Amino acid sequence: MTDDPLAPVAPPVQLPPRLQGVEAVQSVRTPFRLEYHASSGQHMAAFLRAMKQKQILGERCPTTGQVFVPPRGVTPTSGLETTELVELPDTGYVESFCITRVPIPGRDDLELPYVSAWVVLDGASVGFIGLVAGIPADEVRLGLRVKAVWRPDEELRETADNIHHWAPTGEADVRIASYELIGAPGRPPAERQVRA
Amino acid sequence: MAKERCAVIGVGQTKYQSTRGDVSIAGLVREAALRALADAALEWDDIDAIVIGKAPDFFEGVMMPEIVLGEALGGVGKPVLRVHTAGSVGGSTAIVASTLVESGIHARVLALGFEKQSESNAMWALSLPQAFQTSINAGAGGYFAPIIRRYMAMSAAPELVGCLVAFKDRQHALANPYAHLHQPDLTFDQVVESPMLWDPIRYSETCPSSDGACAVVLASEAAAAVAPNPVAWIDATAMRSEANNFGGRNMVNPAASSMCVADLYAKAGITEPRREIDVVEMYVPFSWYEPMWLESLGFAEKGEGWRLVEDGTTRLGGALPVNTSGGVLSSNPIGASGMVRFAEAALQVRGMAGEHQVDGATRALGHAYGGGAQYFAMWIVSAAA
Amino acid sequence: MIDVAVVAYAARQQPVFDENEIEMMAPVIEDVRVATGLGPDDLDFTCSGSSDFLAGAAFSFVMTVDATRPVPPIVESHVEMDGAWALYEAWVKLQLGEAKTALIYGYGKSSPGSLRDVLATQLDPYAAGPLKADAFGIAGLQARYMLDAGDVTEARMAEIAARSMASAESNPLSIRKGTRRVEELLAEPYLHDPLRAHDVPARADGGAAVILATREVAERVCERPAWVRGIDHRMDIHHLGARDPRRAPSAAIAAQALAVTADKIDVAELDAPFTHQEALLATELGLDSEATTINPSGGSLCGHVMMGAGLTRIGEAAARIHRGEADRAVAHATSGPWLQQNLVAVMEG
Amino acid sequence: MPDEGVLHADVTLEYPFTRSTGPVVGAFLTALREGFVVGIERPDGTVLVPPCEYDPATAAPLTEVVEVGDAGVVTSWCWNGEPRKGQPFDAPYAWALIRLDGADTPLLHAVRASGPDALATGMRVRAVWRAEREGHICDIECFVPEAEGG
Repeated sequence: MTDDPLAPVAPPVQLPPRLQGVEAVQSVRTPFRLEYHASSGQHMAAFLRAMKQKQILGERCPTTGQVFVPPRGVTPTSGLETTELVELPDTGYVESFCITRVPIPGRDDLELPYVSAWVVLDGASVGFIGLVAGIPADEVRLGLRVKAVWRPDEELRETADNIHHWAPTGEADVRIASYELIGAPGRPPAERQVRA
Repeated sequence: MAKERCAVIGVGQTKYQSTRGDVSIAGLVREAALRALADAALEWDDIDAIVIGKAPDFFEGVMMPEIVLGEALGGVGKPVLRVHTAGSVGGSTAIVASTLVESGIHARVLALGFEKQSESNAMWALSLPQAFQTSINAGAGGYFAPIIRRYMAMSAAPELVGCLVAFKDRQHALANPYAHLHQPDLTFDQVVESPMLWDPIRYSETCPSSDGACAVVLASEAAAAVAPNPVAWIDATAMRSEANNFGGRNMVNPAASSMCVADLYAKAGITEPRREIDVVEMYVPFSWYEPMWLESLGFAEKGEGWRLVEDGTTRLGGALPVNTSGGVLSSNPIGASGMVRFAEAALQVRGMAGEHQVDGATRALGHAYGGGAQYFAMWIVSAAA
Repeated sequence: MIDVAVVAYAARQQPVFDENEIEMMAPVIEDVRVATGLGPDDLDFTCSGSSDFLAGAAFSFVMTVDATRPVPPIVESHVEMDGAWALYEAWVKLQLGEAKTALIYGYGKSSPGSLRDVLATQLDPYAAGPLKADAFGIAGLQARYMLDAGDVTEARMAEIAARSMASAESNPLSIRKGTRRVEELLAEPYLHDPLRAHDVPARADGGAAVILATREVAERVCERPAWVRGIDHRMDIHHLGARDPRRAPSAAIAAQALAVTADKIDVAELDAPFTHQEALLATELGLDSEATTINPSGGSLCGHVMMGAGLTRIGEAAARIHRGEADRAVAHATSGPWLQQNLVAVMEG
Repeated sequence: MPDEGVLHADVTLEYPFTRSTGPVVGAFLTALREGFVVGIERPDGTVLVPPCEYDPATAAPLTEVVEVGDAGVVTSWCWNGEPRKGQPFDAPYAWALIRLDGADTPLLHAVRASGPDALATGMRVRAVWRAEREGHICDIECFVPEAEGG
């Protein structure tokens, strides 16, 4: 081990006469562009179409009964394909949140700071990300009951951004049973049926 | 057949910087590899196999760069593997390399983690526009801030514990010539007054974006016997993965972390980590994760980890020094950071950590995590065979 | 060496899968679990292979891990390589004696992007990459070297295509199939002189899953396990100018290390996306095409799943041992331009 | 299960990557900006083009940058009849590996010619330099058959 930890390891380069004393290129611009024509998958398509009707769809885990939103077609608690979609209300509680002062690329309409939050919908087992507004940022708290504020009907598209933000309902806060655990556990994941 | 013993006989690192404008990508990885080979007094041809670890290839815009880099690391005619397990990749790369020695297949393996983030930028590469996803993209800070908020509520920890960790690691970094952030004039107040980015995470409590590479040479018992410098024996390794979003998930102390460390300690025969482990190189990209991981790794009771930060236990010179290298908070080339933790742990028990050496350290823990705190890779190294 | 066998294989291949990656792979992973009765709690290790570039998403493999039921946590790793190298990592893990079973999968959905152009980003980023030479152009340059040197003729390439398409008839997964005469194929116009349409791979979305098990489990869950007698992989030079484009020394080294030709080989599944590459690999591995059936599945030419084609070759070779159609089989996987990195596995019934 | 089929969306991943070159690749690109080509000598005296800071076969460091010619012999070629977005030309051309005079390893580049019949292994071609050059492989616009006048 040489004693100088930062001693250079690459030997110096010898240049031909025509390059000596010439200002050397140090970096090169290599523009990169790849286009993808992505497909959403079956379950996400159903979720996005429902969103256009101001409806929120989750999927039920075939072994634990947990409800996941948005649906991705396979639940991690079973490792199996989802067979049942579930309609969820647009009400729930704030499970965790973050007052953010960093802009989101492509969302310069958002005034800083904004509150991004994981909202557990009534009947769902996991949080669903969205913005909380209609309440001062420093009053947002774990357990806050909220309801979706949808964009005007003419602006609705196949996107979860149809929910403009979640606003407090004024109902009593949900008591957070444990600060460590998130969502609502269903049946224990270990018990599973192998698909016939 | 019983597992072969495996030791770290060489460590090499590059100077971590926001932009290493003086080297090509091959130059960056060769800098770390050549230093590791020099430490082990070996040449390229003495290496039997290479395992390269790096996080998303979008950082450099080169698909599977190991195809181009294999030859730059003396890989022609040899096995070359490329591991990618998100943030924990540096750790899992070292573990995969150790299995190649422990299984008796190879005698000397070069494991290297790298990232050259300045070729693009971390924000772009980590939050690529995705079809069908909501545009509310919390990014890493936005993802971990709510978890940190839950730990603060659960532990009732004093509000400035995160700043204490950030200040400690930046001071440690001054004793590490490779560290990216060298801020000799930084004051604690400056850390506290730093702007809040994702409440409760301040700018000063987040890690930088760095270019960098880190390499280790792993060797069998026979090869380690002829190594010129002290070696670090790998007592145990462990990896676990879990989903990042399901009902009942413990977000503050993920089951993948607690199960991984339980497996690790069982294999290493560790029952009292606080007493049996001398120094920890822990993956802390956001400062509050130090107290949280201290609890998950069994060094403190639930809700009590912050006390070890507050009372100076985790400082160089404390009873359980953490990240004396400056840690991820001082240098973060994502693909290398896990490997840097594993390598710095090895340097400690080899007595080769220089200015940030913990005197008399004989057993160290290297720890890495990735994804939504869902991928974990850890190893225990010790001075004794 | 601890005896390890391939005990189950399943795969899906289609020109386009509209489903997302996890919906595409979940049935394949469930098929190998059902075939062996080994559920998530019985699988000691999981290892997968995929590429972010194909999916256009950083950490694209994270989503697909849900199909392995990672609740409670599992021991899992991932390579940014073809699933065949994930199988190598799992095989090494089983050699440590700590794990007895391993689930391996490899997959790629290349239809959303343009695979030929994505692969251009795999070339040297300073001098070759910026020219955006796509995969067919690069392969065509290799074919020209072999044609000029007489290693192969356009007719021989057409024979390989015709034989592969005929074999593919019996493989429900294959994309390209049919009975074509060599003269007919040679009458086709050039796609990329010297390559014609039948010389280039039939791109496909999809993936494969395999389960490896040590003896005590293998003999319980599989009637005729395909024992992995040896597996080895090597890499060659990348620099297009410094390489010998008519050779793949890494394939030869791996084959010699495994004594591939020490005994009769009934079946060889070679991951050769281009016809001239099959001829090159057969030579490097020392195969005798009279005694050995090459690519009975139709091979990667008739169905090429990026990041999954190599693991599919291993699965197809093992399946023929499971079905008693072969006693000794060789499987091969490749990566990089001009067969730059090659893995060889020898399996026996 | 839902059967209305999936939704599609177009996503473009785009970034102006800026790559630091290091001394050897830097020398190659500097020479291109100045309108000539360099390679690098290997221990056996052969000249590697494009140059690397290491010998691809052994990883040994290489340091002797040497000038080579900007004309040479086609060692392999293939016709690109349907150029793709981002490739050097919209009209068909040939990809070729060209061993420049003084070099021992061929360089990948594009050859513009009337058609595949104008291409043959072993033919000589020469570089066509752009007027505006920035230190990039495309400072050589393309190669053309040396026999062609002008």
